[in-house]
Amino acid sequence: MKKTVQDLLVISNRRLNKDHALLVLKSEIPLDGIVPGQFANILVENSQKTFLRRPFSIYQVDYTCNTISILIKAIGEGTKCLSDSIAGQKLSVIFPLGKGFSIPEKKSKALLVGGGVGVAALMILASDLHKAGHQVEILLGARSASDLVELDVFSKYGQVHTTTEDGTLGTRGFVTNHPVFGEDIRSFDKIYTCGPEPMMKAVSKFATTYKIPCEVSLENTMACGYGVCLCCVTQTTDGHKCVCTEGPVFDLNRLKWQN
Amino acid sequence: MKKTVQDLLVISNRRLNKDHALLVLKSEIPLDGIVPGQFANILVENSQKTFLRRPFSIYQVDYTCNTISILIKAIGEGTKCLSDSIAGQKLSVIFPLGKGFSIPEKKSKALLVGGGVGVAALMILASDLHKAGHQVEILLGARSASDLVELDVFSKYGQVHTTTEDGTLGTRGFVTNHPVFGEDIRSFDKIYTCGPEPMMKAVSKFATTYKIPCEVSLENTMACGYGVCLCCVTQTTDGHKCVCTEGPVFDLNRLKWQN
Amino acid sequence: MAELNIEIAGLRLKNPVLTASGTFGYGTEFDDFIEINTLGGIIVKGTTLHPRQGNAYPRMAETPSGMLNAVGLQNGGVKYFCEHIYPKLIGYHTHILVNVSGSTVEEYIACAEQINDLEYITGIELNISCPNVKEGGMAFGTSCPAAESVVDAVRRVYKKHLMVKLSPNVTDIAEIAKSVEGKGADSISLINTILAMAIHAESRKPVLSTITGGLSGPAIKPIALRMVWQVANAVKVPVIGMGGIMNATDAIEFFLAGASAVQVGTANFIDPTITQHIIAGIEDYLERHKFNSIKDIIGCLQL
Amino acid sequence: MAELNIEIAGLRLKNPVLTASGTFGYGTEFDDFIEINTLGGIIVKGTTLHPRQGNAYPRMAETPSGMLNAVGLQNGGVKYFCEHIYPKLIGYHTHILVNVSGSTVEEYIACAEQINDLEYITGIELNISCPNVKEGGMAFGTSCPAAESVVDAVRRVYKKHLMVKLSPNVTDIAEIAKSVEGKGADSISLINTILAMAIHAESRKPVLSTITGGLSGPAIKPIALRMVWQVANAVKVPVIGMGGIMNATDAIEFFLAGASAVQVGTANFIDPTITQHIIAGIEDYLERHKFNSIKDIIGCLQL
Ligand SMILES: Cc1cc2nc3c(=O)[nH]c(=O)nc-3n(C[C@H](O)[C@H](O)[C@H](O)COP(=O)(O)OP(=O)(O)OC[C@H]3O[C@@H](n4cnc5c(N)ncnc54)[C@H](O)[C@@H]3O)c2cc1C
Ligand SMILES: Cc1cc2nc3c(=O)[nH]c(=O)nc-3n(C[C@H](O)[C@H](O)[C@H](O)COP(=O)(O)OP(=O)(O)OC[C@H]3O[C@@H](n4cnc5c(N)ncnc54)[C@H](O)[C@@H]3O)c2cc1C
Ligand SMILES: Cc1cc2nc3c(=O)[nH]c(=O)nc-3n(C[C@H](O)[C@H](O)[C@H](O)COP(=O)(O)O)c2cc1C
Ligand SMILES: Cc1cc2nc3c(=O)[nH]c(=O)nc-3n(C[C@H](O)[C@H](O)[C@H](O)COP(=O)(O)O)c2cc1C
Ligand code: FES
Ligand code: FES
Repeated sequence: MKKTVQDLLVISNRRLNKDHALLVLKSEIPLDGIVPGQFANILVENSQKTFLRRPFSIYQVDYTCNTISILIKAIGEGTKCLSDSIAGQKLSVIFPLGKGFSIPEKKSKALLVGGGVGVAALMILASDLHKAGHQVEILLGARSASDLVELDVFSKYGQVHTTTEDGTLGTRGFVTNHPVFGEDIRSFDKIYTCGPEPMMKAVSKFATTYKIPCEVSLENTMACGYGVCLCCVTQTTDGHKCVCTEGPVFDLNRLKWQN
Repeated sequence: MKKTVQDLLVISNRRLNKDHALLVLKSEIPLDGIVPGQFANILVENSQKTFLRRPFSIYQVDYTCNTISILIKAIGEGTKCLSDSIAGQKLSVIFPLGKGFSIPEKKSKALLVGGGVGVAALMILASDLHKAGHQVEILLGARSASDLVELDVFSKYGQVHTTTEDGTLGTRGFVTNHPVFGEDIRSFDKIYTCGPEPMMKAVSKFATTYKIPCEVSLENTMACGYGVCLCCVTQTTDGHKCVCTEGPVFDLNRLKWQN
Repeated sequence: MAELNIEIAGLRLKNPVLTASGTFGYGTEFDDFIEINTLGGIIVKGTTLHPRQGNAYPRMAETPSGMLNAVGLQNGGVKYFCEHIYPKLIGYHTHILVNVSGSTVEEYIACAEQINDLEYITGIELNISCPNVKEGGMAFGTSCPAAESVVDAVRRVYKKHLMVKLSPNVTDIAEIAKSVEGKGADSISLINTILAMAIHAESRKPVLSTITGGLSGPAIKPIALRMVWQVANAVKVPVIGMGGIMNATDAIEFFLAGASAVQVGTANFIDPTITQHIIAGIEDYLERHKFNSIKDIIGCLQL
Repeated sequence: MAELNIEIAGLRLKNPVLTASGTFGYGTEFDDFIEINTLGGIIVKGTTLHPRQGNAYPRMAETPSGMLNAVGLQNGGVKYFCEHIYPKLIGYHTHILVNVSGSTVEEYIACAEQINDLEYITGIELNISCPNVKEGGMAFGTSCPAAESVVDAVRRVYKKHLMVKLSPNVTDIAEIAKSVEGKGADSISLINTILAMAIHAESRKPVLSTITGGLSGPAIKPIALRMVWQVANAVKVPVIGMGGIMNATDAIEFFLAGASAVQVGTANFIDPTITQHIIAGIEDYLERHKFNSIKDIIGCLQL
């Protein structure tokens, strides 16, 4: 759909744990064709310490109710403020932005690897892949069990694996310590990943080694979110490209991550 | 009492009409000896457009509950934001600040003239004068009837007169059009006034003509509120003086308002 | 209906609201959000003779009421502009000016010459003030002789409207303004970003790959307003003001200070439709205050 | 416990947090709020040879993340200071420096001579950077020869710590810093306020009685940080940084950029106890990052 800037009504704000909140936002303009991995750029109006908008993945979309939802992890002033939003309030949102993940043409087995709040980029993807008949496995990693949210929702779309650094849930360690990255990794036709850069780089090593097509979603800092400030660039095989317009999702082969 | 900077708890916020709000704020530190006309300097934390604190008269004080109240008229970003405060919230407040009104030594008849939200400076004064056995008359002026608030509270301390520019309540016109400024004005031993400067200047002409001692409360723009920035000065017989420390209340004779 | 149109040394603008270089792409990026033709004009991205990759990421830092950027004039070069971008712009019915930068006088000249030939580009904004490239830009804008040399050279080859954009990183901006006026600038725009810096305390590293960058946004508005006022009082050519304009009130302040038109920059990032609100707000202001035309308030600060 | 004490060319500060001139009165105004002796030092109000009434009201304008002031050095003159203020300050156990301004070199000299005799005043902060008085101040700080002349003259008569406060309203602040270092400044403090302007759109008048004023507060922090970094890299004498410091993180940024101490200015208006939070926050930072002393982070920006 066309990019719009709109004051979206906060329908609900559900606090998932101490620092995660799930906002449901209603659009006046009919939503259509939001691609998994696209994002929204949200203005934080009630804080003296924020000036620019803050980008968030579109976590879910409900075309019937005409709502999108956003999963927020409060890490700084902007995210704290937004995660305190109350129903009835309005938020200025620019969306949908960026190029999202691609859905394979032919039936395939896909591995979705999410770290931290990077999981937010993967929910619509999991749902869309599942709907299109692909086989989906989802590996979610976090520091601790309490940081893993919405596992039950993910499990509707495929088998969910987890890792935690402190071993409180699933395999202890990083996502790449999970058995799925053993011999079995060859069984996947596609890897999608979103999370902290070191994690995505570790995942992409496997993708490269086993020649599995891989799409990664980057989280560069942004000023505009729609391609005019040129602040969010990443180095690609084709020079500097804007993460907000050419991404946030890139085919691994386009990134200069080899070394 | 000593000046303090404290996070005061908002106990209640009562909206008096479309743009007036009455906040009750609780102090941890025991309140004592707040002088009528003293003020508080309040931080507006939830707005991107305010940087400095905003000064407000201490409207009422309750030594039993250890609360002060503040009457706010929303005219700009800061006052709008503060008048939307909700019970349970905390506000950073520096108080009590400035030199207030003086209570006459011997029994006297006092006229309190308030314009607009300037009436806020007069409530404790009215109460203290009344308590000390002085005869009090209160003249409150505003643009329209709906801008006149808390008349019933004032009337506990003395006879209340009103003027409105549109004639919707009391005498039509400005405060100085009220009959109290006729021959009877000579019967007053003291005039106290707070409101827009043109109003106070008009009132002070009568005070000068009839040689009635008069105290006026100024509302200069302030940065600090406690005498260190030297931004809030007014020209006095003794040179530039800070309104926040030498005032806000000045004896009319000290001001250079004659011409 | 108050009149918003204004003439800037031969450029007839339908209203005095332009967009600032580097904050509006090539205009086409805004097609989803606004009708570009409602604007007084657009100044496209900084263009150089040769293609530039720009600086390494990170190029941006948020600061109190502002931001730093260190884009470093990433662009495809003037040839790429003429061949691939320009054709997309000729459909617009608004003034399009190209912001030109260079590391040497020769580069400025070569770039300007190529733009001379583009029918629908009605002017150049000569950027002698970019703080984000090592070799040049700002150096030309921080001394009178250097500013004179580049304006003089470009003036000789460029026949259409020559707007010169000044750097705020100087002791006396009015002197620089007089220098460039003397060498034939048709108008003067200011301010470019202010050289500044951000540090990440926890990692003890500069936030930007280039250590320093250019500050823009509301934080600099009071400085920009002062400079526009100083320059407008020093020169006769029209002045185009910018720096932190976020709404119509801000724009009005610049007109009162002496700007004949304004450019909106960083505000576009916060709200891509902001120019529309600003144009409407200016009209509303004029009507509320019973002015017939924007011309009635330019330089009319009451002292 | 990390060590906060630091020596600035002979001045032993218990911690690197000072208060900026014109934002802390004479210190006594803070007695209700904090224990003054917890501070590294205080720089008292701008003092001139003759008494000054300062500029007319209004002298202040709020701006995005900052404020303008045009106080214009209102003070009772150095004689009044020596006779009436100084006696109240001798009870404090912290460094007290007097900020000295003048319209002529002779005035600076005469003022400095009188302060020389005050036992408990450990230094002068020479203000060659006040933008708010017509006759002087800033003019001395915006050219190398002028800065040299006043520092040289004062250095000859003033025997204790001579801190020189630079103006940010210059093209190249490092050059000015080198000039004053060459003439014997013991330390260099920066930045003073940036010349700026505010306009009230509705009334079409300047907000300040003086039209222009000095911008301070968080808005200028990125500019101040850049200048401190440039100056610290250019001179050998200690640098005292200021400009928009609102919390410990801001202060740490200045230390990393090369400041040996910081001054807190406008933040005092927002919170009169802010210096206490900043001191505690610096200590906390050092401990969290396992540094033994504040000295371990000065100039330690990792490039
Ligand atoms: C395309 C995209 C999608 C995103 N999706 C989500 C999402 O669905 N849910 C979610 O909670 N967050 C998401 N993020 C991250 C989110 O935008 C940031 O957490 C947010 O901007 C931080 O703002 P803040 O004001 O809370 O923190 P700040 O106070 O601005 O920063 C706090 C700390 O985090 C660092 N930081 C902030 N942003 C970034 C960044 N982008 N990269 C690296 N370091 C950073 C800062 O340097 C600082 O140290 C996404 C980011 C992008 C670019
Ligand atoms: C000692 C003192 C006591 C006060 N007591 C009260 C009180 O009890 N209740 C109350 O509602 N208000 C009181 N005020 C006024 C109140 O402080 C201002 O209304 C408030 O600061 C405006 O803030 P804002 O952000 O809403 O408006 P802004 O957005 O800052 O300003 C809105 C408009 O009002 C003008 N303005 C703002 N402050 C002043 C001022 N002080 N003088 C002249 N023009 C001004 C601005 O120039 C602007 O045009 C008092 C002021 C002082 C100095
Ligand atoms: C991300 C970014 C890129 C910019 N690029 C250019 C440029 O290429 N050429 C130029 O002359 N100015 C450039 N500028 C400066 C703006 O055009 C403008 O002068 C400045 O940002 C001040 O205005 P503002 O505060 O409204 O943004 C850039 C500014 C930003 C924020
Ligand atoms: C109201 C006010 C008065 C000031 N007076 C002086 C002064 O007398 N002498 C001086 O050198 N600096 C003076 N300054 C400048 C400050 O000392 C400081 O350099 C500047 O405000 C930047 O720091 P800040 O952003 O922390 O306030 C004054 C600043 C303000 C806001
Ligand atoms: S965030 Fe502005 S171009 Fe990507
Ligand atoms: S407001 Fe700062 S001295 Fe009065």
